[in-house]
Parts: sequence; structure tokens; C-alpha cells
Amino acid sequence: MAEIVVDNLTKVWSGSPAVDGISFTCASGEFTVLLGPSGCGKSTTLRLIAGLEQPSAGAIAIGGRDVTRRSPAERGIAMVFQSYALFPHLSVAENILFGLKVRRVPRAERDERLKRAAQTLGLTQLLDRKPAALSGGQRQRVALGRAIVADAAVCLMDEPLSNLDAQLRQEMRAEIRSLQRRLGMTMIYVTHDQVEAMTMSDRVVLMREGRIEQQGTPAELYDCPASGFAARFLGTPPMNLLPAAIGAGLLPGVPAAAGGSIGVRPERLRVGAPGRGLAASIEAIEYLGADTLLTLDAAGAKLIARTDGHARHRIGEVVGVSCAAGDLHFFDAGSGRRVEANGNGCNAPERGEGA
Amino acid sequence: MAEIVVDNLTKVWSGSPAVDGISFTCASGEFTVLLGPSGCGKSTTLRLIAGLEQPSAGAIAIGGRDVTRRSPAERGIAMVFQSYALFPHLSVAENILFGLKVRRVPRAERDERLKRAAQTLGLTQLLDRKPAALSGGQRQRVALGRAIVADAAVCLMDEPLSNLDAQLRQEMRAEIRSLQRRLGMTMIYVTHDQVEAMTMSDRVVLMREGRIEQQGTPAELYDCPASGFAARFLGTPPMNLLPAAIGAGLLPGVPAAAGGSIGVRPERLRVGAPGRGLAASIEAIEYLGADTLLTLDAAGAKLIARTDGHARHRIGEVVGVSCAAGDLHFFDAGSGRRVEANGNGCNAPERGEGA
Amino acid sequence: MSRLRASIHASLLLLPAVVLLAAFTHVPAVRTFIGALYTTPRGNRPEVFIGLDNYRHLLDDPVFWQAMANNVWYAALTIPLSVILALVMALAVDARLPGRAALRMAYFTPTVLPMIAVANIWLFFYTPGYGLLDQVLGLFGVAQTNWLGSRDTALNAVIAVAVWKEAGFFMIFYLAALQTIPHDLREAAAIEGASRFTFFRRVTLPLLMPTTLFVLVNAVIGAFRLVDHIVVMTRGGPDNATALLLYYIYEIGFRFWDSAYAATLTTVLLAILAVLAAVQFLFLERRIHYR
Amino acid sequence: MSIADRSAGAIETVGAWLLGLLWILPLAYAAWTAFHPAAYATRFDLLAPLTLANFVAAWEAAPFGRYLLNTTAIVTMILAGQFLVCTLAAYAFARYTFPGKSVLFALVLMQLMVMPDILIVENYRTMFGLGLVDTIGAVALPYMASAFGIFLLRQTFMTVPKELEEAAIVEGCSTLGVLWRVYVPLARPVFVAYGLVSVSHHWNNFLWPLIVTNSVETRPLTVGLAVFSSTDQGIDWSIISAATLMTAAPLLVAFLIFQRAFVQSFLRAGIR
Amino acid sequence: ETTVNMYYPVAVGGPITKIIDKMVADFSAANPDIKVNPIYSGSYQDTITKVVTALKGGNAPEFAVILSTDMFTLIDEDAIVPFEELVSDADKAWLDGFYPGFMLNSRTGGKTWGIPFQRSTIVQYWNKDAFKEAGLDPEVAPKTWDEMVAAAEKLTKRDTSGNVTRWGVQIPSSGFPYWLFQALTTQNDVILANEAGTKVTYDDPRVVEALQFWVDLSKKYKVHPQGIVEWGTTPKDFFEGKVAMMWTTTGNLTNVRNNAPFPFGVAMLPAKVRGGSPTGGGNFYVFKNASPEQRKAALAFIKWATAPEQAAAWSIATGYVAVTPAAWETEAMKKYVAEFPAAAVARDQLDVAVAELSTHDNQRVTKALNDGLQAALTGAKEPGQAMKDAQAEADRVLRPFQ
Ligand SMILES: Nc1ncnc2c1ncn2[C@@H]1O[C@H](COP(=O)(O)OP(=O)(O)OP(=O)(O)O)[C@@H](O)[C@H]1O
Ligand SMILES: Nc1ncnc2c1ncn2[C@@H]1O[C@H](COP(=O)(O)OP(=O)(O)OP(=O)(O)O)[C@@H](O)[C@H]1O
Ligand SMILES: [Mg+2]
Ligand SMILES: [Mg+2]
Repeated sequence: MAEIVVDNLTKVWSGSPAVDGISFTCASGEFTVLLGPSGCGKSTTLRLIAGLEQPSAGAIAIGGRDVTRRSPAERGIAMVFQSYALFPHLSVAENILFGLKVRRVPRAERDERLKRAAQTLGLTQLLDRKPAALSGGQRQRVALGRAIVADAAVCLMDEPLSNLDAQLRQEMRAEIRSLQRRLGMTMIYVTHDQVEAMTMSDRVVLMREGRIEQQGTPAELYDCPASGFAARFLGTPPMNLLPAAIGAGLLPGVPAAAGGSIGVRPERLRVGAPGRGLAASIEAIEYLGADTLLTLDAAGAKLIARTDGHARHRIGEVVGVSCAAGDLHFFDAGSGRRVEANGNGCNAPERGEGA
Repeated sequence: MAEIVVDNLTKVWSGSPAVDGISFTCASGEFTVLLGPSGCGKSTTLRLIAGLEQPSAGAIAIGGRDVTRRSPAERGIAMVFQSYALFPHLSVAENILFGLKVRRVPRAERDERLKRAAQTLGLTQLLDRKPAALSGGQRQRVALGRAIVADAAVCLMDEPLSNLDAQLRQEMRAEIRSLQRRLGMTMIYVTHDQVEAMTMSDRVVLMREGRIEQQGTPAELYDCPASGFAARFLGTPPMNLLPAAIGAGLLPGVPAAAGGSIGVRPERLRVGAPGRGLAASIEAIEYLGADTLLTLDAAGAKLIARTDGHARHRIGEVVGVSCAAGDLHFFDAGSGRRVEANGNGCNAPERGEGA
Repeated sequence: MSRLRASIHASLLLLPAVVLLAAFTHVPAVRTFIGALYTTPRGNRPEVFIGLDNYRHLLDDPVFWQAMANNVWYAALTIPLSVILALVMALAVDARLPGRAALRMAYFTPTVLPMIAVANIWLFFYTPGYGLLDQVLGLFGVAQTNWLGSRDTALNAVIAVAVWKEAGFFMIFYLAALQTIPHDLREAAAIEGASRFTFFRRVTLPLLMPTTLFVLVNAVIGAFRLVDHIVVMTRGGPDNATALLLYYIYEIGFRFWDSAYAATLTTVLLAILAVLAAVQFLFLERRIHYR
Repeated sequence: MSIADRSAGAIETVGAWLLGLLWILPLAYAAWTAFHPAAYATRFDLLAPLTLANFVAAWEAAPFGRYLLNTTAIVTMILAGQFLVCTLAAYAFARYTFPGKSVLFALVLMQLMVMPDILIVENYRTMFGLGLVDTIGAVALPYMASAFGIFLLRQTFMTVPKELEEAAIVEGCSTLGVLWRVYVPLARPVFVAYGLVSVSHHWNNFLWPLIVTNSVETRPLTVGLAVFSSTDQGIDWSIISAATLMTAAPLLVAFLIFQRAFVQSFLRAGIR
Repeated sequence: ETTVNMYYPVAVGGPITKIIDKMVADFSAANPDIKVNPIYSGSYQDTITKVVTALKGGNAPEFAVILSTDMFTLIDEDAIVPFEELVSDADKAWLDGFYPGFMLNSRTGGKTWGIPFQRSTIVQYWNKDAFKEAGLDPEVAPKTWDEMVAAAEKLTKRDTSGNVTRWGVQIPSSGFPYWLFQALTTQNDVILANEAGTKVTYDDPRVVEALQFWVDLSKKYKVHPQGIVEWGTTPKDFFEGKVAMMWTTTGNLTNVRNNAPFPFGVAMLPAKVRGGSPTGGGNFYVFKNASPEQRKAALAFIKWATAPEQAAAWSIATGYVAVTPAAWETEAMKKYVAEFPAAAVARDQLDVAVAELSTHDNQRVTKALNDGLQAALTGAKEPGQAMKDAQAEADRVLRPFQ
């Protein structure tokens, strides 16, 4: 229906490339998340796909048709802008209905869709307001509403939930996901929230400085990060990366000779009595409600371990840190790429399908 | 030095109150987080404190001086706007330095502060760009930079990190917190991210529809939510709220008679073999990398339980769900307020002081 | 969008304007300017090609040089005065002043009132003895002055009228432009402790630059084009003291019916204006931030 | 607000009002003379008798009712034409790149400089050729493409945030749709400003309408007004003032109505 | 039925357009086969602009009322036909029935190009109260320059600080100072231009002398305001008592009569070597592009409009000088003069009236003079120098016509 194929796409802004020869495919009806640090080219990629920027090189096909030179209107897309791009002179309702009016959707249907979207987004009370009289989150929801009502085959969203509170965000996540499924939309979704990336997407494209660092299912990225960068980018707190010499202490039988670094996720670390595993002292304790984060010092290397909410530790206490065999990741010293050491192959666990 | 006292503050927008008689105190050098759902009045409160809106009623004192009728410039504050409010015609450097130039800070010092801020924020390469040529996250960092260089006694920030990726956000969090400590700034910080609220703040003010729902230390709010709303607002996934009749099954000896609801946090639930605690079936399994969320059905009531990353459960499996005595919270049926049932007093654990 | 398609769209959008402009400005203008190379045709004397003779004559024409000098002085005063006043007015009526609706009206009236009538009223203001100006100055013991009848004051008296007429006109455009400056910038600046003047200089003014370019170009052109009040008030007198280039052209064209010489003068005036406008445009356009 | 601010504010208010008084002085004077007998035209005496005789005399000197109608038709026609033609052209100049754009723009700006009076003879010939002499269309036609308007609207359109256009395009707006639904509403204060200025200008335009029209059915107010100016007998300020007020009153009222349109609240809060 | 368009200006106050419309209606009643279409065309200046524009656009009117001084311009544009071509022999007498003073401006090269219609001349008005106050005979106006200076010196009034509160005499000098100056030169017995309109005598010593006198009125005698005196405000100055005597057109008679709050007198201008004044105002011209029938129709209207009854009515209604002696003999006119004797002063002055300065390239030649006059009056040049410069410029302009 509306597969998106991005082929060797490049966008250069006055000399420096914002997007640097990326290629990926987003199958029809699939939900792809673009992930990456600030300024890595996510929005630019999205704008290129939308046709709002002309690529410096490369091609884009939507639904099998090369649309590289087509106007945005011809691409059949809906979009949520990172900056919202609400029309300041139109009310919330008019903003949401803008595209439908332009496309001459009959009035009755328009009203119907508006009502549904407003309800979903909790905007029913605000339909007559101008954007200037809305809170930040409300504006963002209006922007979202505009994309939702469009029922387009392809939907592009640029951090559509960044200004919403956790609860609303969770609802919206579920809503967007189910809408996308129901309508069979092909979705490209930019977010900096890895929980969103993990829970919503079929596929994650991790970008770094205009290039693709790794792409795959969320579980693949989490369990088999292709590089130190990918390893640290997904997961909060991020994976601990230790010099191989030190990290080897976590588990008996790990060769420390190879150099490079060893990674282990905070939640995989077991903090117990001293003597077992790596000896470390507790430097800081951060209580997060559900968990407590321990910052540990092992021979000068810092580690973070996540433990239960009320784990009773004290600063300065000396503990032993260990982990299971499958929990270690090895990265090359120079390139930072993953090394499949000791036959420690990567097998992502099955991902339970959400409700 | 710069204590902020908000007294019975009210702001009415054409009939409906956005802020409705709130009072709180932010001690000098304290870090207060304003938390609450979208549209609850956080930004409005901040803008009232900054002097950008005139209150409909109430007073604001900063450093012991009533500033209710003072201009923003006289209040000695720095602010990060939710909408960034960058000057479109000025470069990043000029935007950041705007306030310092206005205040005639000597050139050498200006350059020094700019350099430091740009480094902290990772903007060094972008100092000559105009805002229009920045990514969303970069813009937000410029807005942050403007507040950081000001060294003001009072600093107000409105969702300053919402467009940053997890890693950068974590760095910024630490940076802001340490800056605030170092300079002894009084900070009021709006966020929708409860991790930010929990890790950064000395005090949380939880708002709802223009009123204060609860205020206290993060641990107080997390461990002793004053209402069902507060209980569900903090924590992801939120606290499970079950009808007392069902919830009583979690723990032997809990009286189901009282009515109202019983709350328990997902991470406090222990999922074990059937027979122990409440019988429930697994409806969905969501893998988040570090954890797995189980959605459970217990006699028609839905629960979420957080378990280890690779907990091996299957959809449809029947399990027993239980928890410890101190983990239950009781809420009144009508008002939703907390009920201290059975001497189940609330004692927030000590909070480990972070690095 | 492809370049070709963009070009087609653009040309369709421009078509009506181009046709009308060509029909009623460019073609007649070109015909007029060709006329500058001939003698003026009269009913009983057909035109004769004389090449650049008209331009040579122009160099020897003392009234032309006088009008030129007058016009330079006139422009040097009216342009800055009217543009600055316009900006001041716009800022005043954009702020929350008491009675700003009435003030807007007051500033705008010169644009609404017909020049033929208004010039007559100004004539009264300047009348020696019992004119309003002399009546008011008389209160301060200033002697009677023949404002329009003396070579020393006539041009400046006329300039005052021009400034009066132009400032409110430009104010309207500044006022409209002020509305498009986002309010949160003002707030951010207020928090940074910027005084209103600083905000004006560092934010408002740069963001008003597109309008300023427009106003400046028009003010420059206006300084060479606005002569209605001269026609009524002084007719270029006394002794050409208030003769401006366009008035002189008007006189040559519609009193002397010397269309060839009028075309010559027009060509020169147009060249001056084109250079001035181009300089401003090229100088400012690159410095303007359009967002 | 601090005391310093407040006193600065007070000074500004007084200054603004003084300037306003200065600016309205001619109108005030016109009102004074129009409502008083000629003998008081130059003497200001609070007890001077009021009269409407000047208005009666002015009204009777020409068919002002008909002229008013004609003028209204002319300015409406010009304004409609200008809005259409200039908006389209300004949009092309503001948002398209095409070969020869700057040359074309320079040619448009040329019109700002070429005074229409100079072209009267040629344009009359054109109108005569088209058989339009003595029609309202002939009065309006040469002014419909206005370089002033194109330039003004171009400047305005160029400040409209690009992302709004992009949002509209993504929503499926055509070129004209974007113009109509985004640019025009966002430029509303400027359109109002331009409208007021254009109407004022053409309301008061004299020479071209005088030349190209011959009959009462086509002539504008100013031609009637000209009866009172520059007579051999010197100036009768009373009658000129009365006639001026009569002709300018609709404009003044229009201004009072439309000046509110300058204050548009929607762009006031930051939309990022 | 023949339709003819007539452009006409309005140069005096009052409902002129209505008067014209009524005239045309009366004419139509008498001549049902001719339809005259009167087109109001602004001031004199606007009218000539409109006429020439239409002419160059190929659409000139059939006939028009235009300044008598524009005769050469119209001839040079080859726009008009002489009346000798239009009138039958029987009508030749009609051509001779006008005051010769008016015909001076209507003929050149032995042909009659224009028919006087709305004509005027310069007269002096004086304030009888002021005369009384100054100890002068309020019923007698000065008859010579010397008398005028003497009277003006008495009439000029100063307040304690030396500011003048009333001037003795005022001769306006804005816009078209040449016309009033021509009165002074005529009185000094010099004619400024030849009949062919190809030569001027601006630098004649008598011209310079006349200019010197005008300058001296303010410089030497200090009885006349300094600098340029505005034409438009001069009547108002008179009403306000700011001047005791003014020189202005007979067209102001009605105006002064209605607005002067004091008794006033009207007299012929004072003499130096001789009395005299230029005439002014507009003539009928018939245009070449009119068809023979249209020319005939236009002529019929012109004849009708200048016939004694109509000329008298027009004069009474507007204040213009009736253009034929016969008009003054009508009952209506006699009655009017009896009521308002001042009206006859202009007629009496016609005996000594001269043609208004008119040459080929008329406006340019008069501008040369105007500039010179204003330069002298504002003190920028000595009168002799000013007139020499003006002569040089006029010679340059007129060279092609000589
Ligand atoms: N200028 C205004 N006019 C009218 N209502 C307004 C205006 N500004 C805000 N509001 C309303 O006031 C309420 C509080 O807005 P506020 O911006 O304080 O919310 P918030 O807590 O910051 O929300 P968010 O997290 O979405 O930014 C909202 O319902 C909003 O719609
Ligand atoms: N118009 C422009 N001109 C020049 N450089 C630009 C422009 N727009 C973006 N850039 C640069 O291109 C890079 C990629 O920008 P982009 O907006 O795609 O980042 P992003 O991944 O969306 O970041 P964020 O998460 O912060 O929104 C950034 O370094 C940015 O500064
Ligand atoms: Mg982005
Ligand atoms: Mg907010």
C-alpha cells in the first residue's frame, strides 16, 4: 500500500551534511521510529520524506512511486511538526479541520472526525480557542489532531508527545499505535524517548550525525547494540561501558586481554556482598521510587547499578558486583563496533506483543 | 537570599481560572518542581512568578519583597520559555549573550560565560547559526543557555529538556542541578517528566486544574500520595488502583469492607505461582529492555506488574499476585483522598543524596 | 517542486500585474522617453530628431539645477524626519496608551484629507499676521513672518507640510508590522532586563527592517514625487525657491507643453530614483532578517 | 511598574498626545471654519455663532451625492483589483525563485518612480483607443497593478513563518490555497493598512479622473471639491473646509472602524 | 440634431456649474436641433491640461472656454480655427461688437481666434473706514502713484513695538505676478509684448522703473508687505483690516461685497504716465476637429451666450465684466449698475485696458518674467538685473518664433 523506501538520501546545509547517505525501508503499515541524539538529522530526514526539503542526493519512493521530485501534497502524507506549525489565526477546530476542508471532505464527515479526534486528545473544551490561548501540551495535541484526522496512508510525526505528561503520553502512545494499526498507516515517528521507541515501533532506525548507526527491531537494538554508541543510547540509565581489564572482573572466565570495552546494563548488575564479582564502593544512591540507582566506583571506573526501590545500602559501603554470562557486550577499542567474543552470539528474546 | 513565596495566587482567563488560589513557598536555594497534567496551570504559574502575567488575585514575594506589581526586570530572574522565545534575527551566541549585553557585563566575562555554557550544552559548533537553522533540541539548548549564563538568583524553567534525547537529558539534569547548587539559585522548574521531578527536586508541587493537589519531597509524594490522582500521576507505569473488594485479595488480612480503592505500585507486585495472593491471568507482556511489564486481569480489574527484563511468562498464564503490607495505599471512594487505614502510616524512606 | 513548474506558477501569478504594469506604465514610459530624443511636436510643427540636445539644454538650465538643489535639501529633511516620526508614532499607538484609537486617527488624518483642501488650510497657517502660526508665535513675542513669501523660509515651510503628510502614512505600515512581532520575544527581553529602548534597538528595529526597507524606498521616492502641496501653496515660488524636480517637470509638461523636455527631465529624475532605490535595496536587503 | 517607568510612560503619553494634536490641527481647523461664518475663519472665539450654511453652500455647488457614489465605485474597483493583482504578484516575488526574478522586480519598482501624471497623455490615448474614456473603468484601470502594493505585500509575505506554509502544503493546499488560507490571513493588518491607504489615495486622486471623465455619472468627489479651490477670488476657507469635511467624512469613519483591525491578538503569543 | 461638447473651467465662487447648465438649457429650448454638452473641467489650468491631453489623444472637445492668454499655445498646437472661417459676412459686425480691450487678446495675425466670455480686469478696492481713520477722504481713491504712496503712508499702522498691524496697500505677487505687474507697466506706458507674440520688452527702462516702484512700496516707503504676497489670501487680508487698499480682479466684486465688514470703494487703478490695466479671463475657442455642422452649432451657442441679454445675466451672476457695450445697455444691467455702481468701474477702465501678456510659448515667457519679479520682490536681485535676466530667457524661448 504505502511502503517508504529511502535510498542513499543526503541533505547538505551550506557545506555540512545533516543527512548523509541514509537508506532504509519502512514496509507498508509498519511503524518505524527514528531515534538519535539532538541534531543528528531526524527532523531533516522526515522533512525530506515529506518533500519539504529538496534532497542533495538520493531518492525517496512511496508506495513504489519515486516521489523525489514530487510536491508534498502529491505524496499523500500527514505530518506533525516538531514546532507544531499551528495556524495562529485559526481556532483549534479550524486547525484540526484545515486539511479536510482543503480536500473538501463533506461537512458531516469532517464534524464526525473532529469530534472523535478532540475526544481522544482531550481537546473538546478547547475547540474554539486560538493556539495563543493554549498551553504547550495543548498545542502539541492540536498538532497531533491535525495528523490524526487526515487518515493519510503515510504519517510522519516529529516528537509529537514531547510536551505531554507521563500519563497522557502513555494514553497517546497507545492511541497512536492502535490508530496506526487500525488504519494500516505507514508511520515514521521521531522521538527521543526510548520508551516510545521500544514500545511503539516495529523497527527502530538509530541515527548519529546524519548516518544510520543501527537499524532493527527494538529488541535487537537493546539486546545486540551494534556499537558502544548504540549501547549507551538506548536504556536509562545507559549501559555501563568499562575498560575490558576492569569489566572482566564481573564474571569469571572473561578474557581481559582483548582490549576494547565491556558493556553491561545497570539492571543486569547484581549488587551483593563483597567478594563476589567486581569489588566496588557505593558513591551515590539515587531513589527513583520504583528503583534505586547506585553509582559505584570499581578501580576508578564508574558503574551504575539499578536495584529495587528500597534496597538498603549506604554510601561508602563496599559491595561485590556481578552479572550473568549473557549480559556482557564486547566492543572494539578503535571502531567502537560490537565484537562477538567467545561465541557470545546475540539472541534477542521474543518480544511480547502488547495489548 | 531569594526565597519565593506564592500566596493565594489566581489567574483567570476570560472566566475560567487557569491558576486557582495556589500558595507555596520555595526556600532560598531550593529546587522546586511544578508537576501536573497538560493544561493544569504550570506555565501560567511560572509566568505569574516571572511577572509576565498580572495575577487576578494573590501575591508573590521574592527574597522577602512583595513583587506582585513589579516588572519582570526588577525581579532578578532568569527564565527558559516553553516556546523558547529565541530572537530569530540573532545568532546563537547573540541570543545567549543578549541579557549580559543588556546588563553591561564586561566583554571578557561575557565571552568566558558563553564559552562555558556553549560547552556544557554542546553548542560550540553552532554559535554563529541563526535559530532557524537549528534542530528542535538545539533551539531548546540555546534557550537553556540564555538562562544559564544569567547567574540570576532565581531561575524559572519551563520544560527545558523536553526535546532532548535521554542521554543528553541526563547530562543536562545533572548539569542544571549542580549549577543550581553551586550558585545557590532558587529554582522553579516545570516538567512533565517524573524522573526529572524525582531526581532533581527538593520539593515537588503537584498541580491539578489550577490547584495544588499535593506538595512535599519527591519521596513523600511517591510513597504517600495524598490522593488517587497523585498516586497515579507519579510513577510509570502508574500505581494500580483496584476496587477495595478485589485489591484486598493481594494481602491476607486487609479488610475489603471499607469500600474505596486500594493502590499498589507495579514494581511492588510480586508475580508468582497461582494460589498465593490474588489470582490473575496474564493479558499482555511488554518488553522494555530493562524490565518487562505484565498486564494482568484479576476478576475483571486490570493490573500492571513490573518484572525483570527477561522474566519468562506467557500470555494467558494464570499467576498469583501479591505484595508486602507497607505497599498498599487506601483511598476514599468519594473524595479520592488518602485514608490512613489500619495504622498503615506513611513513612517515606530516607532519600539518598545524589552525587 | 520542480524548477520548471515553479517558474510556470510564478509567471501565472505575475501575469495580471505584468500586463497591467506594461500597458499603463512601461510602454507609455518608454514612448515618453523616446520622445526625449526629439523636439516637442506641436500641431503645426512635427517632431525632429535631435539626439541628446535636450540633455545638453538641461545641463545649462539654471532652473533645473535650482530645482535639483531644492530637492536634495527637501529629501535630506523630509526622509529622516518622516520615517523617524512614523516609527515613533507607530510605537506610541501600539503601546497601551490612553485613547490610542483617537491618536491613531489623529496621526492618520493627513493621509485621509485631500491635498488640495489641506494645502489651502496650511496656507492659512502660514499667512503672515493673522495666520495660526503667527498668532501662536505672536503670543511669544515673535514678529510676523512671511513664511511662504520669503526665499529663506518657503522651502522649509513646505517641508513641514510634507513631513506632516508622510509621517502618518508610513506610520500605518509600521503599526501593521509591529503586530507581527511575537509577544514572547518581548517577554524574554523583559526578563533579561532589557530596557524598552534596548528592546527596541536590538529586537524591534531589526525585526521591522522589511517594513523599514519598504518605507525608506517609498520615502525617497516620495521626496521626489510629492508635489501637490507645492502646486497649491507656492507654485514653485518665490523665484523657484520651492521648485522641486517633479513640480518643474509638471510645469514644463503641463504648462509649457514641452513634452520632449519634460521627458528629458523625467528620464533624469527616474535615473536618480532608480539609483537611490537600488542602492538602498541592495544595501539593506542582504541585512534584513525575514524569518 | 516602577516610578521611573511610570513617569517615563507619562512623558511618552503627553508627548504622543502633543504630536497628535499637532497632526490633527488642520482637521480641527477645518471643523472650526466649516461650522462658523466666514468672518470667524481666522479668529477663534468660543462664542462664535455656529452655522451649517457652509455645508449647504458646498453641497449645492456640485452634485455631491452622485459624486460620492462614483467615488465609492471607483475606490472599490481599484481596491479589489489591487488586492487581487498585487497579492498574486507579491506572492510570486516572495516565495518563488524563477529566472529573471530580480529584473522583473526592479521593473515593478520602476512604477513606484514613474509618476502617473507624466503618463497621462499616453494613457489617455490608450483609454480612447479602448473606447473607455468617460467610464469608471478608465479611472481605475491604470492603478490596479500597484508597485506599492506588490512591494508592500512582498515584504510582509517574506516575514510569514515558512513552517506554516509547509504545514498547509502537507495538508494538501494548492499554491493558491496556501496563499489564501495562510498568507492572506496572516498579513491581515497589512492588508487593512494598504486598503486604508489605497482608498484614501484614490478617494483624493484628482487629475487623472478629471482628464478621463466628462460626465457627472463618472466623476469623483474631488472634481466637485475642486470647484472651491484655486479660484480667482482667493480662498474661502469656510466653504473649502465644509466641502473637505463632507468628502473626507466617509474616510474618517472608515478609518475609525478599521483601525481596530491593526490589533490582531493571534500572533501575540509565541508559537514556536 | 448636432451634439457639441464644451469644456469650461470654474474660476470664481458660486454655483457656476448650475448657471452654465441653466444657460445651456435655455439655449436648447431656443435651438432644439443643437445639443450642447457642458463639461466642467476644473480650474483654467486643469482645463487647458484636459484639452491638450484630449487633443493629443485625438478626442478634443468641439469648443471650450480657455484663458485668453492660451491663444498662441492653441494656435501652435494647430488646435483651433479662426472665427473668420466660421462666420458669414453678415456676422462680421458681431465680431466688432466687443470691447476692443478684450479683443486685443483675441486676435493675432489679422484673425480672430477667441471670443471674450468670462473676462475681468484689475481694479483697486479701498477700506473707507481706514481712510476715515487716517484722515483721508473716504470717498476718493488715489488717482496717481504719488497719491497712492502718500495715502498708503498714512494708512500704514504700527503698534508700539513697531510691528505693522495694517499695511497701506497690497499688490499680490504669488502665482501670476506678471498680471498685476502689467498694470504697473501699462501705467508707466509700456507694452510688454508685441501683437504677434514674438517679442517682449522686459528690460525696457520703463519696465524696470515700474518694478522699482513695486519694490520700493515695501523697501523704501514701507507701506506694502515684504516678500511675496499670496493672491489667495489677499481678499481675506482686506476683510481682516490687515491692508487698507488692495489690487485685485473685478471678479472679486461679489466676494468683497458679501464679506467686507466695512464700507468699501472700488476704483480704477492709479495712473503714472497714463491709466490702465491688463484684461484677464477666458475666451471661447472652437476646435479644428469639430465637423462643419458642429462648428456651426458651437458658433450658434457662442453667439447666443455673448448676446446682450445673456452677457448681462452672466455678468450679474458671476461678477465678470460684460463683454459688449450693448450688454451694458440692457435693462437688467442698468438696474444692476444703479444698485451697485462699483460694477461699472471695470467697464470704464476698459477704455484704457491693454491685452494681457501673451506670446508664443506663453507660459514659459511669462514664467521668465514671474521669476524675475519674485526675485526682485524678495530682494534676491536688483530690479534691473532681474529684468535683464528675464529678457534673456524670454528671448531664448521666443527665438524659434521670430
Ligand atoms: N492566553 C490565554 N488565554 C486563555 N487561556 C489560556 C491562555 N494561556 C493559557 N490558557 C489556558 O490556561 C490553562 C493553563 O495553561 P498553562 O499554559 O499554564 O498549562 P501548563 O500546565 O503549562 O500545560 P502544558 O504542560 O501543556 O504546557 C490551559 O487550560 C490553557 O488552555
Ligand atoms: N535550515 C538549516 N540550515 C542549516 N543547518 C540546519 C538547518 N536545519 C537544520 N540544520 C542542522 O542540521 C542538523 C540536523 O537537524 P535536524 O533538525 O534534522 O536534527 P534533529 O535530529 O531533528 O534534532 P532534534 O532532536 O534536536 O530536533 C542540525 O545540526 C541542525 O543544526
Ligand atoms: Mg528535530
Ligand atoms: Mg506549559
